[in-house]
Amino acid sequence: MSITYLEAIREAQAKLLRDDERVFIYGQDVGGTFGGAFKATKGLAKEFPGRVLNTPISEDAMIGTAIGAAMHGMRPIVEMQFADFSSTALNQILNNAGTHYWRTDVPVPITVRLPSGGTKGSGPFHSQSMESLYAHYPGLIVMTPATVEDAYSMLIEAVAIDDPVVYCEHKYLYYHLKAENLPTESLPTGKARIAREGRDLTIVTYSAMLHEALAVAEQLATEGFEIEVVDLRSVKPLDTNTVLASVARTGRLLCVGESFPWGGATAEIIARVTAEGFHLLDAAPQRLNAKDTPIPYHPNLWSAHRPNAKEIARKARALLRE
Amino acid sequence: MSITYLEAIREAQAKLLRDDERVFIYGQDVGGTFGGAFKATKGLAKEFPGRVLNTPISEDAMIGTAIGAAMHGMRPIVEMQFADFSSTALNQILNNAGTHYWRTDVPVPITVRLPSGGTKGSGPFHSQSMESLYAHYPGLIVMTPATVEDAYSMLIEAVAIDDPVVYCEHKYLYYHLKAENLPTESLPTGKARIAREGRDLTIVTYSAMLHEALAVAEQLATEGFEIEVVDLRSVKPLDTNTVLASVARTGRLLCVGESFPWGGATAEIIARVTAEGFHLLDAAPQRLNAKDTPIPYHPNLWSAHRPNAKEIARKARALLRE
Amino acid sequence: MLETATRSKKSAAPKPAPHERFLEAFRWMLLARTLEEKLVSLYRGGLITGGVYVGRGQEAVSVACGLFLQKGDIFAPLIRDQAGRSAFGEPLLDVTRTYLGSRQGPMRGRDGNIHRGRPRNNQLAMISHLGAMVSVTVGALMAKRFHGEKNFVGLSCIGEGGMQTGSFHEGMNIAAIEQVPLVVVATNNHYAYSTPNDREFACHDLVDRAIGYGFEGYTVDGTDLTDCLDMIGSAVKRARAGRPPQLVVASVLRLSGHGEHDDASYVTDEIKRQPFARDCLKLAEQTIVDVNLLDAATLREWRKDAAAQVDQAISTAQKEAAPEADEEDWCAISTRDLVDPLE
Amino acid sequence: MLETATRSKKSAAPKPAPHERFLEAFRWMLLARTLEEKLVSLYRGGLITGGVYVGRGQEAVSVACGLFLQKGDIFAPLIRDQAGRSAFGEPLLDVTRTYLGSRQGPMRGRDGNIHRGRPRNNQLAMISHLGAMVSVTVGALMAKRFHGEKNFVGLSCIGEGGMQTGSFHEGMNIAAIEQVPLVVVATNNHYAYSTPNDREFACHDLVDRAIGYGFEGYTVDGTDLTDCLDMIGSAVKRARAGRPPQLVVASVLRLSGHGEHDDASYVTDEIKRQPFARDCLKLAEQTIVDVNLLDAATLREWRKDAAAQVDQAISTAQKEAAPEADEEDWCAISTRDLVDPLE
Ligand SMILES: Cc1ncc(C[n+]2csc(CCOP(=O)(O)OP(=O)(O)O)c2C)c(N)n1
Ligand SMILES: Cc1ncc(C[n+]2csc(CCOP(=O)(O)OP(=O)(O)O)c2C)c(N)n1
Ligand SMILES: [Mg+2]
Ligand SMILES: [Mg+2]
Repeated sequence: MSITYLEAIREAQAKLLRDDERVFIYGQDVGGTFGGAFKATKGLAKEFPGRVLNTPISEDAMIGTAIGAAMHGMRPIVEMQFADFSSTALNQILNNAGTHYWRTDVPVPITVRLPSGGTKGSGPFHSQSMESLYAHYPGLIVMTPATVEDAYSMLIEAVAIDDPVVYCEHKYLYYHLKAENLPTESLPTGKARIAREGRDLTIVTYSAMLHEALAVAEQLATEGFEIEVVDLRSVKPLDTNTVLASVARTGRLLCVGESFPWGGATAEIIARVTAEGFHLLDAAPQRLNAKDTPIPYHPNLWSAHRPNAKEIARKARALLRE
Repeated sequence: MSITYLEAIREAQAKLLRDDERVFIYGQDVGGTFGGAFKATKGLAKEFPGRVLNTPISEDAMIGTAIGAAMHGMRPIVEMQFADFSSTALNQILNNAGTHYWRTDVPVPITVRLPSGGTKGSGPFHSQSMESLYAHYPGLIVMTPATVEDAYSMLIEAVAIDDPVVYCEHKYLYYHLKAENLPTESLPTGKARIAREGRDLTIVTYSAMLHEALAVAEQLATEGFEIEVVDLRSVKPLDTNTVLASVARTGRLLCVGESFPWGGATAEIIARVTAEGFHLLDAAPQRLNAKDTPIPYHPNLWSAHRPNAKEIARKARALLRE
Repeated sequence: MLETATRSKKSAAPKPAPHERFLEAFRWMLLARTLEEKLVSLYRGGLITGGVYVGRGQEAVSVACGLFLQKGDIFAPLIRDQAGRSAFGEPLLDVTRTYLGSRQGPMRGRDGNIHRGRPRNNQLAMISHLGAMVSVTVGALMAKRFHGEKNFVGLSCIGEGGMQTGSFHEGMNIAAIEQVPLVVVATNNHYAYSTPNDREFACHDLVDRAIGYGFEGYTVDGTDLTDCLDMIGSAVKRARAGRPPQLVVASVLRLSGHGEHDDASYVTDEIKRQPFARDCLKLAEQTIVDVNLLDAATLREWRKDAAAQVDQAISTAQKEAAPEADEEDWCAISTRDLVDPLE
Repeated sequence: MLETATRSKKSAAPKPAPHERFLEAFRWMLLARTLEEKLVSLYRGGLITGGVYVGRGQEAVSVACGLFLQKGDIFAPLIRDQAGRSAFGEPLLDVTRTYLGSRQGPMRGRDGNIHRGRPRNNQLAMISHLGAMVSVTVGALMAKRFHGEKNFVGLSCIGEGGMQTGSFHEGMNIAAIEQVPLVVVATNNHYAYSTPNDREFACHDLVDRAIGYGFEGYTVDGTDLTDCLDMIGSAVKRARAGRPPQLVVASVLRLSGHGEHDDASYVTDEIKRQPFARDCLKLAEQTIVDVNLLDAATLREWRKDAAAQVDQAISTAQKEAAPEADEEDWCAISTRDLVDPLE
């Protein structure tokens, strides 16, 4: 058997619908015979009648409805067609879901699936990585699974969590990433994973960039460097301890993320590590993000806009030389 | 003569309307005899008939309309009633205004005024500081004036700039802050200002927190410490050079911002300073932000939620001891 | 006497005669007016931090929104719905504790004034962003349907200003698609803050929006309690009976500032002379006197009772401690082991 | 022959006779269909990166949107508006360069496919987020009014799916408030991607939304070119003459997948048998033959001409260089000295 990242997301939802009658799926084109723009819900409407519902193009109302249902005992999963379109639901996510528990003591267990990140030819409005926007505001958990196993187990966990979860699934990984089996156990959310051990440099990353980082680690190994790669898994909560422990071993830190450069996950990691682990650092911590422009359509531009293995390797080598 | 921060904003708009026929003001309750929820446009509708227009409660359309007008030669100023409500215009701001020049080569000179930040009793939806959301995305300039002079001159500059500007004016400063005169010259946007010189510690901040930082500097001076305070003035562009030069003098960095802690301006500053000025630092750079919960209504809670002089002083002293 | 505010909903009781319902509604209106006048004077005296927002002139519409809902129904009140909130069962103490910042209120000092609710008791806690609560109400109703509940309705309030938000549009449309038993009561009080209708919308009559959503639409004279009870009562009944979602548009004038900080000097004299500018409470009282539904002594008694209830709720809340920062746990999520270790 | 695509708008010319207009419209439809069929085959051959979105079956509505606009009018086309874009004056090269990623196209490889425009020539460049371009069109019209221009209109396209966005609602409402000369043409092609009408809206007829905004509303048979020209032409005329904003709702079937990656297997046979499922281009051609507006030779000539134009536009774009990352200046703002010194 072999299962893709996308299939794992579908399987997780099938399992959730099977095991928990509070679960329903709400989103554009998720139902009918269609099963979603990326087929993440393929077949589920038929298997679970009345529980996989197409919505109008109304992101604000999709989330509002999910909030109301969650408040009253349901566990809705909302699929945004692309993460980028969640901008029109952002008010409901940040200001309604994100504040509700704190204001009223009643948690809002919604899971918002955001098909995130760049793929070639997708352009400025079908490529965004929005984890930093959502993590900036209080009240949300923001997951960024990078592996098939995490895609599966974290989605199941997301629905079990009593608080709102923004689940950022990376479109580039949908078909590119395969595993032999679905996991039977997993790290809990909030724990980062050492994806590769090393002692010369720590690369902290998450989502699709994990695989670029691992490729760089592989490559630099041939040059005699041992790179430790930390997969954050969730950017909020962010597992500072695991990162600090790694930096304690390596003394060098490079943070890699696919979202825009100003603020965001890579800046947050560096701020935490320097505040608490300044003395652990042998060199200036560095970061690599996408460029500060909209995400280009043309593959030539797109592959230079996102951090790629070549750039990461260049940064890593420079850091190793310091 | 004495002029408040709020009056400076009104005067700047009066001048803009007077000097530039491309300017119009668009927003809820800005017109009529009313002149805005905070009176920032008081009297302007009468003085400039047909150019200060009330809008429906439609933040998305307010920005969309401004974009269309700006594209066709106008210089609209959009007043959000509170920054917090710009969440429902965020898509137009980020995805339409923010991408337009890059996509089409046609810039969109809109100015979006966001009455920002906390005041007591205002609660979760009338207190937010959203500069980090807007700065994270490409294509926008984000101003955060902290003084009466900057409130005036930067608003005038905002309208002159060919690109979209998010102008974060702080409600707490509206009446609290007074100056003798309106400025006749000013630093350009993109240049930070040394608000107070010192040599023991650099506090980098902006907007209302500048005044907390200055109070702390004053206080610590009595304890024998000389704190340098840098007012960023705009968080995007962010004047890394001035910050680095200050840290070169002091060796110690504390960043203070009123927005939520995860990501955002303080993390961004630290990431830049450590990347480029790691060797300048004698101690771990630190930051202070609001707490990671919605902004509380009750003054007892609110004053503990935002960074305040006491907390800043505590952090500063700890840093000075390192 | 004090049981007025706390007596439970009478869903099981026999249907009251029209004049009984009228009197019951009037009594809630009186209570709301009394309470809000008191809140205003506390505000003027500097005893309330933040804003005070009242429903003066809108009590007839509002009370009808709360009065026909039963236990298990969902209510999403907005800014000017004190009468409806009370009629739905909100204790006066919830109001005074929230306005006065008692740590014992439902919002525990975290949120204030009108931004309160008890979602567990089906009274949703509005966020400020107008229009956002319609779809939330829809979701709550869908949950009830998923759970197999029957015979429930939801009622969501909106102002004519809020009707212009995209969020409202999406909420209305999705309600009709999901065919949930929803009543939306839109109160056109002729202003959104200082903005008059002509800068809010350009249609002839807001009720004409109903057909475009697949709602059934009705208008009501918001100054006339009988009309409000009839029209909103029957809308609730129709929704409960499985008819399409209902839109009721009421016409009134806001007889106060937007909030108590606002002198409403922009309200034109011409508008103040319109029929919709009359005070629904005065009109209702006039009816009571005209038709002799109550004698003067009872009316006086009711007033005194309302005042006593309000005084007690205020003095209780005033005696209670304020929240303290160092007793807050500062956690925005309920899953404590997932709290981000931010400093 | 090649001048078809580039000849300038004939606003100053005498009004063409109805059959001339019909033929002109038909010729643009033919060009659009020919172009899009070619783009589809390039896509199938792996020569286009990203998606291809066509307007097959919607050319009659679309062409009418572009045809009545004059120089100085504003046009905000959407996904399925190739015919209208061409009729408005978009050169074929803009299309092929954008789809094929030439650095010389209007989007210079930064954006692709349908996300193109030339705002300087009054053809707005849509963002993906549906509904967002209505208010942008309103703003452009306000600018023209501010500048003292006269006699202009704007036309903004939308699908029935996009009509359910909050952004669309706000845009419609603000258009009516500002009383700008706007025509909104809404094409109900019975699906939003895979979602059929019954999960998109619940009103009987989308044109019923017009009254709720203060628009004048009309319906049109989108398969019938004559009807499209009549109804959209007169809506443009009314808007230009100062009537309230106009909503025209057309009924058609999308005769393709949502994009070319989509086999549209969800479209039911029943719907394919509906009158609105007919192919407007075939019907128009049938009319031409029936009424003998053109002889067969000319028709053949037009087809050949369309194919030649398309081939030329494609081969030109294919020969052009792609954008290169190291020649990009990577600046999202025009004010170069305010670019943030982010690494
Ligand atoms: C999305 C949004 N924008 C702006 C505001 C600020 N605001 C609060 S109340 C109000 C006016 C509301 O008017 P209406 O809906 O008619 O209700 P009314 O106050 O008249 O009862 C405004 C503009 C808001 N609450 N939400
Ligand atoms: C706000 C928003 N949400 C989701 C999408 C994704 N999307 C692109 S086209 C489409 C369907 C559009 O349907 P309709 O408006 O009827 O136009 P049609 O494709 O039928 O011409 C969707 C859901 C989008 N573009 N914008
Ligand atoms: Mg109102
Ligand atoms: Mg459609």
